[in-house]
Amino acid sequence: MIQMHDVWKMYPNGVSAVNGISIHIKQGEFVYIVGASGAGKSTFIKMIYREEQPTQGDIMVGNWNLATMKESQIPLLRRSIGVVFQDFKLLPSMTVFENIAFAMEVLEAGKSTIRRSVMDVLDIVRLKNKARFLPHELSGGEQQRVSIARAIVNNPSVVICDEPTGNLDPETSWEIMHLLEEINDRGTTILMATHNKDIVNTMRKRVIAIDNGRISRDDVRGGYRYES
Amino acid sequence: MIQMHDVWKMYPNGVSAVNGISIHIKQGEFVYIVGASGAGKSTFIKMIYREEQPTQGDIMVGNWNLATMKESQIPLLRRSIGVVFQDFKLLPSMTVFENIAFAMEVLEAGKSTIRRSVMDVLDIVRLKNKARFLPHELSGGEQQRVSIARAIVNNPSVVICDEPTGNLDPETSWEIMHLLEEINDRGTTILMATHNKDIVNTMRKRVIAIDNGRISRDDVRGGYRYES
Amino acid sequence: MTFASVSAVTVMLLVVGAFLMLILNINHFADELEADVEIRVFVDREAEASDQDDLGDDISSLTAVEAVDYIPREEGLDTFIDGMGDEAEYFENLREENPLNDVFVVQASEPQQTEQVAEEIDRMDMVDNTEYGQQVFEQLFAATDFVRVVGLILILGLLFTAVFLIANTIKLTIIARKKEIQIMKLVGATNAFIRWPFFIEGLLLGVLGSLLPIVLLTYGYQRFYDAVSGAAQLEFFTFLPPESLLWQTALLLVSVGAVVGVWGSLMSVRKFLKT
Amino acid sequence: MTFASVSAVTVMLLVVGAFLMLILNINHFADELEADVEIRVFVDREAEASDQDDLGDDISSLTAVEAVDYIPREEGLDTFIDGMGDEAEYFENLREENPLNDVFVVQASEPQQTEQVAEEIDRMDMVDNTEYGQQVFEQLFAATDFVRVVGLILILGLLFTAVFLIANTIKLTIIARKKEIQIMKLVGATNAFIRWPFFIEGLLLGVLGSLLPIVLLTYGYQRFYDAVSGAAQLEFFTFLPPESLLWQTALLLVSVGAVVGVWGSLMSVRKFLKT
Ligand SMILES: Nc1ncnc2c1ncn2[C@@H]1O[C@H](COP(=O)(O)OP(=O)(O)OP(=O)(O)O)[C@@H](O)[C@H]1O
Ligand SMILES: Nc1ncnc2c1ncn2[C@@H]1O[C@H](COP(=O)(O)OP(=O)(O)OP(=O)(O)O)[C@@H](O)[C@H]1O
Ligand SMILES: [Mg+2]
Ligand SMILES: [Mg+2]
Repeated sequence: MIQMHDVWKMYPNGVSAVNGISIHIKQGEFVYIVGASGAGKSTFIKMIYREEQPTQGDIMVGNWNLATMKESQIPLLRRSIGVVFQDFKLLPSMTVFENIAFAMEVLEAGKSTIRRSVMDVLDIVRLKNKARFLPHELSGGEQQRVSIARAIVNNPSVVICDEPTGNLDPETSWEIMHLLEEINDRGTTILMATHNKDIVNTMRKRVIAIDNGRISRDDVRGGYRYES
Repeated sequence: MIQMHDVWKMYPNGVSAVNGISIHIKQGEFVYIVGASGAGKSTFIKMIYREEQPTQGDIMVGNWNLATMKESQIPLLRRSIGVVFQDFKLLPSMTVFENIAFAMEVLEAGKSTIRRSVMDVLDIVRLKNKARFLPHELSGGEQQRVSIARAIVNNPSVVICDEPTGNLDPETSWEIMHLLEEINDRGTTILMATHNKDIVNTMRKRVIAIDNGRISRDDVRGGYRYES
Repeated sequence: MTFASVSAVTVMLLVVGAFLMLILNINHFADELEADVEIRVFVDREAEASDQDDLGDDISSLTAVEAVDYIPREEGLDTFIDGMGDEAEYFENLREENPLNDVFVVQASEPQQTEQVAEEIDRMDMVDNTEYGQQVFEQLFAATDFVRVVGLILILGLLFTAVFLIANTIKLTIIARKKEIQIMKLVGATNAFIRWPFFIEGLLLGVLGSLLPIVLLTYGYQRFYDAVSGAAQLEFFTFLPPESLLWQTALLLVSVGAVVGVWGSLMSVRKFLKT
Repeated sequence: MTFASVSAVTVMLLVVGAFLMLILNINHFADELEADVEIRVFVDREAEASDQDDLGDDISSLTAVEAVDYIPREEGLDTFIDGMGDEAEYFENLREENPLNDVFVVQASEPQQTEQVAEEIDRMDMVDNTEYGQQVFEQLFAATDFVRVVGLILILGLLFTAVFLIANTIKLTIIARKKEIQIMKLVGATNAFIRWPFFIEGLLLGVLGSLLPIVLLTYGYQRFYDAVSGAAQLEFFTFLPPESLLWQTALLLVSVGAVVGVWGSLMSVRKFLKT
């Protein structure tokens, strides 16, 4: 499903964020990405949906070779991936409902389908009563949940979460985790960068630890530990 | 130091975020604010440095009565409080160094004092080597650490942190916590909204739990639990 | 934001429109002045009636000649003596031996051809000499041509300015949306999907922005025209009638508004679509 | 962003400057045309030499009179006969009994006072009648006054437009900074502290934006003026000499730029300082 071969990423300012990562994540896997602040987790994730391009190395996502794919196909790639961004990335001028609906309109879904699906996911993240709010009228955790709802509304084959519980209380975090597990059970690949030790240690899954842009550990049922 | 008397806050869109909070926090205390996502923690905090004004009730911070103070004195109030914002609030066009220095320039500090102090706090949050980076060139956790550095650089008499470890790995989080404890030991009042169970349960301090805009619990050496 | 763009378009098109009307009217004045230019051909006093007929035919047959009028010398003298006013009586004795020539008054099809026509006629038989105010009218032509050229340059300059300013304004409003566009792209929107609303917005912006100028200019010019044609004192000038002028201006403003709006909008969004 | 603002200011001031020069020149032409207006006072043929002297004194003593010239009827006849050209000989016999009057040529201090002066003189003794081209010149005054008023309105309108557009542009650039200003306030910056850099920026923006227009207009007008004064064909018009005109324009543009820049900058920042 997702394969990387000796991938390097150096930002224009000279920071080497990813230093030779090779990895193979199969369809239906659930993978935690752990690592210290600034280790390169977000950079690793951004390369999968092509927000960033590697300086070197090959990345395959599904049938796409990200290095050779046409510019015009990038939207198709992105539609097959649901992303929860670390900084949420909600459209400030759209309501909660519209923000989520937008991700479906892009697929040219019908109006009534959109309405139904959006209300369903809002119910799951317990924000149905805030559907008509604008992002700036929400608390940090609420914004994060909107971002989660948007990521899963299209039933993508991969869901990538960059610290999806950073602004959530433990209870809500667990609800989100159970939701992700459920989605994963239906065959969706899940990649999740996180600092949440409790979660990683309790809900045992494959753990990839990144340290200084390198994979320092890759355990099938690992705990939260990224120091090598 | 900080006193609230029957404080209510209703946002213009009709959401009642704080519903009658009365509280007294003495100089030098260390207080955790816990509560579910959307409980009203950030709103509570924002009223202290007057980003939001209560719809009803009185707030005293130091010698200021926030309801009657003159508009022109707000900057003075804010300079005596260091705030780590939940969404960081870094100035996008300024480097890390400039962002922190700005908070000192406002106090009309001398150039060399500024330089020294800024490099000192950057050292503490371990970002000395990123002093000349722009915020968008930083990882989420790094941005959060800049925000923390800015909050403490002026040695304010109160430090307010809105989930300062949300984007940090456990190790870094503990470093920050020890730093806050150290500052607290020197007599600085610390208010910290957090979802981090581990920290609250390990580093025992006064815990104020907010549920639905009301104080549901106020324990001198409490644990992380906000359900009443 | 949108208000800012629309109002910028409005103000700019107002200036363009007002200026266009001014230029068209200046042009119109110039035309009128030029139309008055005529050549007076003084016929040789020795010419017989048949010679005069021949000459008249010759002149009429010139392609560059629009109209020919004949003034017999008796008529010329009448006009001359009448023009003397109170002193007319002193000139009555001129009738005994009329000192004037018969005159053909010739008008060229194009005012600019006046000089050339006059020279051709001068070379004909039985022509004593020709007169057409060489000095004054040469300068007048130069002046009106000058006004035309300056007017054209100014209007082009203003249009360019309008396009630039509008594009600038739109660009600024879109810079504010840079982040939004990036987010849309990250969520899987195609360029076309993102561009479409901007296209519509640009079009609306341009057309909306041109409405007020059209209404104001139409109303203003109509009132101005009515006022001016009522006041006898301005007979010296005549202004273009509102009907055709206003249609032209309105059409131009709507088109310019729409083109500039769409163009500015798409140009500015283009930059952010490359990611 | 800053480039966008500066270029908007530049383009706008260029238009204002060019237009200002045009209007000043039109005004100048109008002045010149008007200056030519003179009154011809025909003295009664019965008047004695002393009567004529008295009349001349009376006319000169009118406050609204600038210059008086005396043309004896003999001189007038000479001029008339000379003007007849080839036909002059036929008029020679007029010398026996000169049909003309002695004439005072009077120039009013203000062209607009011409009519009134003529009426006053008309009422004096020994005046046969006065002539000053009532028809044509009344219309001419109306026309030049009209041009002046239109010019004034246009230049005020353009200045207003410039102010509006520049303020608009600055506002847009500042909307983009709304968040930054809010953050600064949250960190404890006073309004004055935040405003200061915007003040400087607005000033710089305005002054920088006026430089290019000044250079272009100075160079352009100088070249234009040289070209035009070289070409004999435009003697009919004279243009304003570059020196004073350019100083005026440059000063106006710098001031407008600075005022508008600072004003726009502060106005737009003001909105975000209220929190
Ligand atoms: N600017 C605003 N306008 C309207 N409603 C708001 C605004 N800010 C917050 N709210 C609402 O007020 C309630 C409390 O928000 P607050 O940000 O205080 O929660 P919180 O406890 O900080 O949550 P979190 O842990 O998710 O950050 C929420 O229901 C939120 O939707
Ligand atoms: N756009 C960018 N330009 C330059 N450097 C960047 C950029 N984004 C990230 N970096 C740098 O790359 C390194 C890795 O960043 P990344 O965001 O991948 O870290 P992370 O593991 O996600 O950290 P966190 O847990 O704090 O979010 C950091 O040192 C950061 O400063
Ligand atoms: Mg990250
Ligand atoms: Mg909060």
